Amino acid sequence: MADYTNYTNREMQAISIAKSISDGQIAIVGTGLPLIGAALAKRIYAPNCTLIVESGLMDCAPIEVPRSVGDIRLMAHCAVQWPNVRYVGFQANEWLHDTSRMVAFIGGAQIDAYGNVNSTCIGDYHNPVTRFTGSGGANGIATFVNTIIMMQHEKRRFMDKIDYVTSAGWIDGPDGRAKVGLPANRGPQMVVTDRGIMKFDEQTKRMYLYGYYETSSPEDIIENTGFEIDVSKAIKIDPPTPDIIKIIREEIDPKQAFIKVPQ
Amino acid sequence: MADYTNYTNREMQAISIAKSISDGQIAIVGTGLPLIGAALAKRIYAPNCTLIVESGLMDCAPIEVPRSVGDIRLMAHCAVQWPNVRYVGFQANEWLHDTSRMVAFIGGAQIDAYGNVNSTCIGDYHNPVTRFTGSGGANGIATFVNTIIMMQHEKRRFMDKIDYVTSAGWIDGPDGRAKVGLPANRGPQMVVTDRGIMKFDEQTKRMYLYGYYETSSPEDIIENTGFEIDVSKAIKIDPPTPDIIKIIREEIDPKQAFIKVPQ
Amino acid sequence: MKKVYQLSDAISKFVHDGDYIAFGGFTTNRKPIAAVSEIIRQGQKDFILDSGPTGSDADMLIGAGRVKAYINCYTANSGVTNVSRRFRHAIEKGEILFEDYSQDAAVLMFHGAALGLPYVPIRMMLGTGLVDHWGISKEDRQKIDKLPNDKFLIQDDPFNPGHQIVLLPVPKIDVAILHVQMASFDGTCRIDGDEFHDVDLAIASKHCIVTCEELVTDEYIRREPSLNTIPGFCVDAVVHLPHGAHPSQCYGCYDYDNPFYVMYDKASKTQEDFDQFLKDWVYDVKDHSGYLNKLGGARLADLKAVPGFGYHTDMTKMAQEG
Amino acid sequence: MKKVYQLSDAISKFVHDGDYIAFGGFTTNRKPIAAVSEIIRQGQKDFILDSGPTGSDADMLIGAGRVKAYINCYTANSGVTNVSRRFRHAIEKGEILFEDYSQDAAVLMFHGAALGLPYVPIRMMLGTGLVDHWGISKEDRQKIDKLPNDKFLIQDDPFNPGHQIVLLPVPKIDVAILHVQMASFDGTCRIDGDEFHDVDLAIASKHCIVTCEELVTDEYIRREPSLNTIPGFCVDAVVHLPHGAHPSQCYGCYDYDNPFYVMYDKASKTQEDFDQFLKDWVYDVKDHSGYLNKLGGARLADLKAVPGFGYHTDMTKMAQEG
Repeated sequence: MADYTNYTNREMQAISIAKSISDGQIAIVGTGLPLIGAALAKRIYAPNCTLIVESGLMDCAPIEVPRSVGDIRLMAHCAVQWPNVRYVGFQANEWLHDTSRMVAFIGGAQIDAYGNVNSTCIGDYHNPVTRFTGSGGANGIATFVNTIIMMQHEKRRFMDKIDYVTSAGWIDGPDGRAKVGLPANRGPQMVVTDRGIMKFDEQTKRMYLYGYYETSSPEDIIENTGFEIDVSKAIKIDPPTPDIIKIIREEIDPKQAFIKVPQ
Repeated sequence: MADYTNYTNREMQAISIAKSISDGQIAIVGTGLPLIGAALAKRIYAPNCTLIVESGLMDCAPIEVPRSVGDIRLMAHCAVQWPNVRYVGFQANEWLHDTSRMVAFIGGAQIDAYGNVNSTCIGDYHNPVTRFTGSGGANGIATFVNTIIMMQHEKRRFMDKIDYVTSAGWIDGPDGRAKVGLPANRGPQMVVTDRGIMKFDEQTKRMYLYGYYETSSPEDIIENTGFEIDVSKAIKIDPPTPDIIKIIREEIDPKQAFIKVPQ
Repeated sequence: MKKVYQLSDAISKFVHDGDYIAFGGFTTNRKPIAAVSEIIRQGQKDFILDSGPTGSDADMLIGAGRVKAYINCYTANSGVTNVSRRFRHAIEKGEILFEDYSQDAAVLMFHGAALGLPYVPIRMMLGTGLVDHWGISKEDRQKIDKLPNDKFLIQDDPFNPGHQIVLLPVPKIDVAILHVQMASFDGTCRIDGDEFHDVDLAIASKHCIVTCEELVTDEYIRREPSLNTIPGFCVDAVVHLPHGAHPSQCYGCYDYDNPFYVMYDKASKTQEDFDQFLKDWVYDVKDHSGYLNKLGGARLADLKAVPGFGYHTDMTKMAQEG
Repeated sequence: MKKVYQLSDAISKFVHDGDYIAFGGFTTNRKPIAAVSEIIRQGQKDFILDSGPTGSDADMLIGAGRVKAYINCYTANSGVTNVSRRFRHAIEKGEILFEDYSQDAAVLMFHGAALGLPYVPIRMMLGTGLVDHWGISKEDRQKIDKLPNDKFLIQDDPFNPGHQIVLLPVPKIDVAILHVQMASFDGTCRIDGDEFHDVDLAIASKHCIVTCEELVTDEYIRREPSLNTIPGFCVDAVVHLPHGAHPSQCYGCYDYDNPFYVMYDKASKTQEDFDQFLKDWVYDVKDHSGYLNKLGGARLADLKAVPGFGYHTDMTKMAQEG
């Protein structure tokens, strides 16, 4: 019989993502972990959430795992296939109408203490050491939607000053977004990594450690974070129950497209 | 046997409209005479012209006569059913791309010597004696597309100063459009009335009499025009041949929806 | 999360005095007339009505005295009434505030709102009465919370100095009402034929009521996602309302009721006759079922669209002539 | 007026050195790869390439050295190559001019062009590198005729003073290339599934080339006008080109060719391997027929979409697992 107690940190990430979606919410997902997490949310924690992708596909319920947000696996099983600009407008209108039913998942290569994210380049913008895809939909999402940021938790990624801000977080503090002209009532809510969950202080908008996985610790987080991080409020996050792990492995990602089962 | 020699001035108008469409052109039509004229053009003079309407229906070939530009009689027999804004964008892009394949037909209640047209109100705008529909698509058309204007030829309609400019003509002369910020290489080309055809002088952009129907005369035109009009270059327009009248009555508008056959 | 409503409940819940309101459809095509009638029945008033190309939807609401400010680009039951008569009367008698835009501008304003743009820059309206005259003065606009303070602004094009452009404000629509061929329980909509500006309204409005010919399961409407255009989360209320666009057209379902429009044309000539029309066809019928019963089954059957045409035509006659 | 072309004739007639060019589709979906290969074969160069979310369409053209300036928002064969490698290499080595926008901005710029707007005002990109950095300097922009002089402008919102907005220039696209499921002789197009930004490109571009899976009569495509999205007069050339989007997906027709993308991923790691890829799959195959023959019939058959899904899945296996 399969062992469902040997959970991985990637599975913990997927579960953290799933739990961050409230029932009835509209989740903007990409492929990979957010899609797995959102599928898990829909299966367990938030059965009435709906999934949308930045290519314009609305209320997606893929049967096979898609490789991109434009994949016909999403297109075939959705409610509406909107041209991209309709999605863009919808996203802005959710802010204009002051609703709070959207949540979005974005990733990046670098992040700073205020949740500003870089998915453009390492090094100088004009002469980068490493060039990435660029914004995709992330900049627009980070403008209008509360975000959950997925990161690999490494010192070289959690930096005091990131090389390029692709998607705005809280900029440099509580007035940061208003100062630069961005909606001030939107911003990053949480950072989910392979070591734990970070949130942002309500007063300072600086990242702090909310909780660490069983395999991590406050010391481990401090060591792998390139800026000073408050761990004083940190809790240990309970390990997942085997039935949740079973659902991930058997139902959500049976082909291990995004989450490998430990040997 | 039916008499096809007793043509009416309305039929002459429809034929004038038809002849103003070149083969291969895209004609923006409304209902009524322009639609009849364009159908006749497609049947006789310009078999490869296509008809579009401001509601967004592209390449229309109605079988039954529609009552409005949004009529499902147009929707059922067209190539593409565009939302209205796509039409708006297409119209502007034809100007941006500097093509000359569009021609449009607009009407109005009043017109001045420079082809500015009023389809909004008689009298003061705020306290009108008579209020009309308003612009519809005419203002946008008159901005970006060369127009043919259909009018009833009466002194009270051909005025020195019209009560409201709904659709810009040449404004007040050769520099008129450029001065107000409108595309200078577009404007009214012709006015088709129940008495004859007016064109605009290339130098002054003032209306002059190009030709009068058999039932009219330069004197008749002068008498029914509220501003000074040059009739010195006017020609008498040949009457239509019976076979054209037969086509209008038997094929284009057999139910006399827009053109009554004389008793 | 339940979105399926009775018409009366949907209207009373989402339509309020003073709302900025807009209707889908185009003049005599897919107009939410049954919903307009229910608004008239319920008594909501003081609307800012902004509807793109309208017909008797706007005219009825104006005639019933419910419109405080009307944003117009074209108002006619084309082919029957060339200028809607209650609209015309209200302006000629100075009974309502009104503003004029070109249709191009009007639909771009809806679209700009749906795209989330702060405003829409255009090259149209210049040199005409549409910029020379403000129907609603800046002073009046400042008094009406929901109207932008400016009809438009004129600016030098920052990318092309020396060229003037017109900046249009985007409307903040409180409630939009659409009539569509098909919707599902969760509000997903399918519009057959031209969508006109309906999708823009669904996205841009704070609340959206959809009346539909067919109410289907969420699963059924998802079998052909390519045919759907409005996701459920843009819709607040779905009302199953067959013939809800009568007397206007509904592509693939039914044609306009021309004798009804002719009757409306006559009835709308005077306020007295119009009030009698409202009594007969709105107040006294009590609800949409009453309205349909008054019309009668045969009349409705006779409007049915012919598959292959999408509109009604007398096929028996065609076959005989054939 | 004849619009049906051979691929080589369409490309040679409408694609020229220095053109501002854009492609339809989305990363690995409905990308006009066969047309891109033909451009590479013919030798046109110095493009300004502006394509919304791209994958190997852009990467191939960049790798072949044909792109002078690249307007980027996202470039990846997602799921196989997370950052397109020739794109990445060209930027890391400083080989091309490039500019970054967010995807939202990029598609709004196409859309604004298609709407005929002078520019597009938005509320995004503020506070980020997208406004802090110009990939292509004003000086360089002034040297390139077809690029706007400004990446963007920042202005106070005239309707909401004190609030900054970003004004985006609209591209002047010389030629757009789309791959669609169905087109007719006169250029009328039917796109099955998401249109992405394709209709915008067709309207906004001076010339538009469409490659299609099925070429049908004008009469046939008009039987269901509701399914069509591009009128013929927006299209200059129609090329009948089955599998013209391979290795990308074409909804309802075929799925991506994953092993091909994996091969491309490897081949695009070095210029040398990439050049060999071009030799093998572009130059030496001579044309699209040669390309399809090289792929082989069985491989193409194995990508065929399953009706009911719209994508390829192993139904035999599913039935067995069933």
